[in-house]
Amino acid sequence: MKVPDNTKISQNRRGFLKYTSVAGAGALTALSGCVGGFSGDGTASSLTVSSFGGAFKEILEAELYEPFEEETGISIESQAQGGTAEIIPRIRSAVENGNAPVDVLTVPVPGVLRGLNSDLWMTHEESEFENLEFISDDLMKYDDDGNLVGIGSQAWLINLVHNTEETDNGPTSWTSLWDSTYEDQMAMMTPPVTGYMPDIAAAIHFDGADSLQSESDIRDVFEKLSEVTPQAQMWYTNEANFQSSLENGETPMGMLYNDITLVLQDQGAPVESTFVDEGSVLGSGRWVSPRTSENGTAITQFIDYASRPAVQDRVSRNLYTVPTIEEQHSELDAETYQRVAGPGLDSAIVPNFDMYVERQEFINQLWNELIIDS
Amino acid sequence: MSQIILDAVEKVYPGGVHAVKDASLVVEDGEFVTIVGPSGCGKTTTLRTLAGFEQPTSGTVGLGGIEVSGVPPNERATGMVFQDFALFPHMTVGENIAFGLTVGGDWPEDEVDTRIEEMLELVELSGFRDRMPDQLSGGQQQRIALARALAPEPEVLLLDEPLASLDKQLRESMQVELRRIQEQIGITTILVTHNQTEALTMSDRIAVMNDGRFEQVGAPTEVYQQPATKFVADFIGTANVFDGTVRNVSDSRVTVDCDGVEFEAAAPDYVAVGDSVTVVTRPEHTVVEPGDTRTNVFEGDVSVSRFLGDHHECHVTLPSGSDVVGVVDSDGPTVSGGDRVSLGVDAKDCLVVVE
Amino acid sequence: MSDGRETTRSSTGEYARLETKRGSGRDRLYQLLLNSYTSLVIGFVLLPLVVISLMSFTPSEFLRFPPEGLSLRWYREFFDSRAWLVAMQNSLFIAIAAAVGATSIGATAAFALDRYDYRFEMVLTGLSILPILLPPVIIGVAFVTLFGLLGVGGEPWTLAVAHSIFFSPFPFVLVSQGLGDIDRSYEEAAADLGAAKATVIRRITVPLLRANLFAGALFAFILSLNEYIISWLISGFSFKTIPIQIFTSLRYSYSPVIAAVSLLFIVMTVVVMLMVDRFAGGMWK
Amino acid sequence: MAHEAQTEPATDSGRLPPIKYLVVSYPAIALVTLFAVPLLLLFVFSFFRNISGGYLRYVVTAENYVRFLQEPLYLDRLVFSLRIAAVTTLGSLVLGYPLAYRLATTDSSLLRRAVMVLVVSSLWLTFIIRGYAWAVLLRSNGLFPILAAELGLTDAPVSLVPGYWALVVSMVYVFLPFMVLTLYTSIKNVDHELREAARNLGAGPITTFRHVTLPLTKDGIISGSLLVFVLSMGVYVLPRILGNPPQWTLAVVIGNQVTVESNVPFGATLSIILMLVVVALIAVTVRLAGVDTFGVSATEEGEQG
Repeated sequence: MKVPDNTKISQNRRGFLKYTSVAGAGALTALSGCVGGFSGDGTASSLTVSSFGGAFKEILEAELYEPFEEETGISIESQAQGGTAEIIPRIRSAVENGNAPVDVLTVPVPGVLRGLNSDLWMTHEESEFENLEFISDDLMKYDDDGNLVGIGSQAWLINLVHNTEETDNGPTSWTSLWDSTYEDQMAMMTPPVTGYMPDIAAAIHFDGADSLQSESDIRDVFEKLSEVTPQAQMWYTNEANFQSSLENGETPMGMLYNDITLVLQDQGAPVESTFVDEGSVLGSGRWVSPRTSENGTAITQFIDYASRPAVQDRVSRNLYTVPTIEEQHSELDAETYQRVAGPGLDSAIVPNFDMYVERQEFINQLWNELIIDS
Repeated sequence: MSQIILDAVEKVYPGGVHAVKDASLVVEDGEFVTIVGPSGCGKTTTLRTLAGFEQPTSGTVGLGGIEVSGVPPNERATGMVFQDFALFPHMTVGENIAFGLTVGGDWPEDEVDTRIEEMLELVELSGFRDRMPDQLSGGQQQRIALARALAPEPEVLLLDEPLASLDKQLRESMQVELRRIQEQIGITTILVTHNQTEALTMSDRIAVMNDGRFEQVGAPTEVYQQPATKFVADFIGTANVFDGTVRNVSDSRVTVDCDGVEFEAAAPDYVAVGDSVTVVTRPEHTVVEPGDTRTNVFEGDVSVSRFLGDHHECHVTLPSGSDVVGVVDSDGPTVSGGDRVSLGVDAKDCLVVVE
Repeated sequence: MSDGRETTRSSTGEYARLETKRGSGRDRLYQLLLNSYTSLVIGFVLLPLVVISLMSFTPSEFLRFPPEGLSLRWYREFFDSRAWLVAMQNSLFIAIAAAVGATSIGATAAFALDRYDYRFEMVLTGLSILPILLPPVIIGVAFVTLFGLLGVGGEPWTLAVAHSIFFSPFPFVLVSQGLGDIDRSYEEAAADLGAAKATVIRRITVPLLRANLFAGALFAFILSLNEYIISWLISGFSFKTIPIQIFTSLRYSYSPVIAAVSLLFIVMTVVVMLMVDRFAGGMWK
Repeated sequence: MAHEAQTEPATDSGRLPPIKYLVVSYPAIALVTLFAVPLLLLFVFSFFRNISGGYLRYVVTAENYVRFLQEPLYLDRLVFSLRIAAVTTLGSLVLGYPLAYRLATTDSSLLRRAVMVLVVSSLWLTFIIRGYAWAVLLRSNGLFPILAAELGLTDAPVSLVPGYWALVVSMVYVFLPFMVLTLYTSIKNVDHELREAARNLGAGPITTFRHVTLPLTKDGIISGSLLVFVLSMGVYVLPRILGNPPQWTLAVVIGNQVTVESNVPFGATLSIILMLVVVALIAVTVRLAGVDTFGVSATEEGEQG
């Protein structure tokens, strides 16, 4: 069994040595010797980068990490991470212990905000980057003191999708979530911090983000939102659940990322993604780094590389996410741009990210009642 | 000097069970003594006290002239054979025998090997050295257990019901074998058993134990012929027991009235008229249809008659309701169930026991 | 070992059997019903394992049943994947440490409780057994609080510690049984032959308990290997065991590589169980 | 027969107090510091206040418990957990008893050992793999929905995942081995001569079962059911893989509180409540039925050898 060097394993070894002394089990000393064989050199010439898994990770590896490795000689250890909601507590616990399990990770906005609240992120000097000027201003994230902490990595749109063999005309409007003709046919995303369904409800039936300011307004929105539950055939956290049942038509339609749907299409699945009339939901990720990471220079190099318009375009062409550079810098042809971004980002629904962070417990409580009672 | 001394040993378990009461016994060097008694009489506890598995509540235990109370089992020079042999199942015969030679560390290493062979020879199982215990028959296991116990040259040998798990034939041949080996090495030995035949046939002396006490200690013949108590009489051999009251004491005779049957018996010098005593007769002295040759004659109804090869044994119910076992001489009459017969026993064969 | 029918036949004889022929026909019917029903249940137990095994050899990207052919593609993918291999190593190291930890804790507790009297025996017995009875998620949360407070949250060794505690009831129960079954006279014989207490334990007690200790350690090993929720709750950001890796993968796709890993795990589990069966001297003879 | 002395254990305990405490210190310290203390911490944490972002305020407050009582969601999940545990217990008993009975009474050592190794092996296999297998089997292109459609039970293959029955099937599957093993031991302990005696006295197979085997294995049934019930109460993975949110158990909600919401105090509160329910169940069953469950016996008697 040949295993490449790995800094994480050496951490693992330290853990075992520690355990040895704790448990006083002499046999483990021999064990740690075995682990030693796998320990990495831990030099700064390698970066651990974490992203979403599955196709996302594979395409990033091929289109971003590998070219970066070739150009800079810095090797990248690629990792898949769980859902946003689950990774932040782990990063926090590592940072509080002075560890950096990862150097760079791509985190959706609510996660970036939660991390900011816990002071997890490394701050960057803008002057050390060359390509930040191309990145859309909306996709940069600063802390309260104005220091740069997050740089746009990808943007994605949540669309309505359907299986073309099951229905000729998929739903085109978010109102279909409330439409009883679709009873027990739709897949819906959970938790709210990834599916942003309260924002959809607010946009369709209320005054948009303004309707999500007070607890009583939010309750009203959830009241309306509870009417979607009859249409839900499945609530998914794992894309894989919906992906496979969408492909074979078990669940004929639902909410899904435009990018994933296009990847499925490429693989020959009978699925189609529809940019929603009232605007698709725009989510986006930021490159952030735990402040405990000691590879600052390499991190800057990596993020800068990922921010190049050519690189952003290349990733978008393959991953179908929306480039984080402003449209005028993108060299994607109109058709491709239309495929990944539809009518453009301006018409998309931008979720009230702050709400999910500030009222986390309240929102989750309402949400759990809503989906569990469904 | 491998004397064993028990002096006023008491054992009370934490739960309050009084297992051994004021037990005193001296076993001389090279002597074979059997402690015999019914289950739960305290005999095994006594043996385990000697081995060091139990600590006496009070009293002293001496082995080879040394007071050993408080000395752990592994530091006592005792060799023990357990009821189920306790051969270590994960070791070969050789390893089992070697165990006691090597764990103490006081046996010269180069002699261990010869000693194993010597012991195997002693128990006549040379060539079994590499077998595992579960490949041995019961009798072989017994011999190996003995060899293992004797290998480290203990001063005393303790046998805890060693023959109980063998079948009857094997048991009898092992009785002889055990005694042979014991005499050959001349080791001081205590055997614990509930089998009185075993006790009678094997021992130099017998210690009869009942309810935590030694009731009688003596040579087998003595204990059999002169039981000190009713319990001993009943437990050692078969006995006909008649409770009664002394009516008359004269010269060397007493007359005892037992529920309507009068016995004349040899008079111990300690009985007086009016004493409650027990008259004990052995079946072999209690003869069916004796004619006029016996001192005491009484009648009863035969309930069962059994043929035992050299004689008939007769169970007879007396009018008082008590059962008596007697024998029919080889030239005596044929009797069968329901017959009314007379029984006779000589005065010299009637023992008077006072409780 | 004789069976009920056998005995009845031989003891009732030929004529009796003819007379009760109707009854024995009914007997056979019941037996047939029982056999069919239990065969279905065995099928129920077996089916998912078989399906997973077949799936792992599918040549295609998507799981289809029945598979369209045979391919080792997903096994190759497993052995080519750093993520899976690292997860496998992590799992194995945690499991070995857990086996050592759980067995040392469980066996020592069992020994102490069997051989000595303590005032708080019931408390120690309870603590020795309770871990396996409480929902693992609770144990997980409890460890999150402890390790969080100690500032060691997310360190890989904390998983080994947690598993050592969580699985210690298995060696505890097995060794307790073993101690109960050992004839004390073996140890007394050894002491009588001059072995000191420590020697008796080393040369007699432990060897006689070998099967129990071994089975206990193997149980802890295989359980740790398969444990998910505690590991997930207390593991750090990037530390993954095989179950965590599977769960994470399930998030993004139902890749047949998961079936391949599953079959590897099934094989490992069965092999270990056969070892337990063998070392414990055929528990189910 | 038996050594008289063995009725009174640990006769030499009085002589060796230091060793006795030395031996017990290792497991006792490990179990207390690494098991009892964390459980205690759980209790302490349940009275803390969570601040968004996963920080704690070390104040003593009962608000977490108030929240549990006030929001119907959590009580509802507890009731659901109890309900699904009951269904699982019943299911595994119905499937498990006949199997255990056959294994315990068969002459075929091969059958017994093969099935036992299978049952025990599947027992140790992670819930995730077994849940995954059932997800594969119950999807619309899986074996069972296709079979159902072929047999005409449904018009087209209907996916059963995610859903209530998928969860029930997988839970019965996962806990069946516990039931079988407990019942196997229990049935095995019934002397087969007792069954033969009943038959010999004229009882038919059904009567023999009802009046001999069943009453004598009552304790096994209670132990097995309690074990399965208690373990089912803690199930976390299966509802996640095979259930929709309405099939989430309290354990899932607890897991979410800790991992997703970083609300350890409320997670701890729910854990304490779940723990109390489980411990109460065990205590009540052990007390009422007086069975020897998991080695914890209501009576002080040891095993019968």
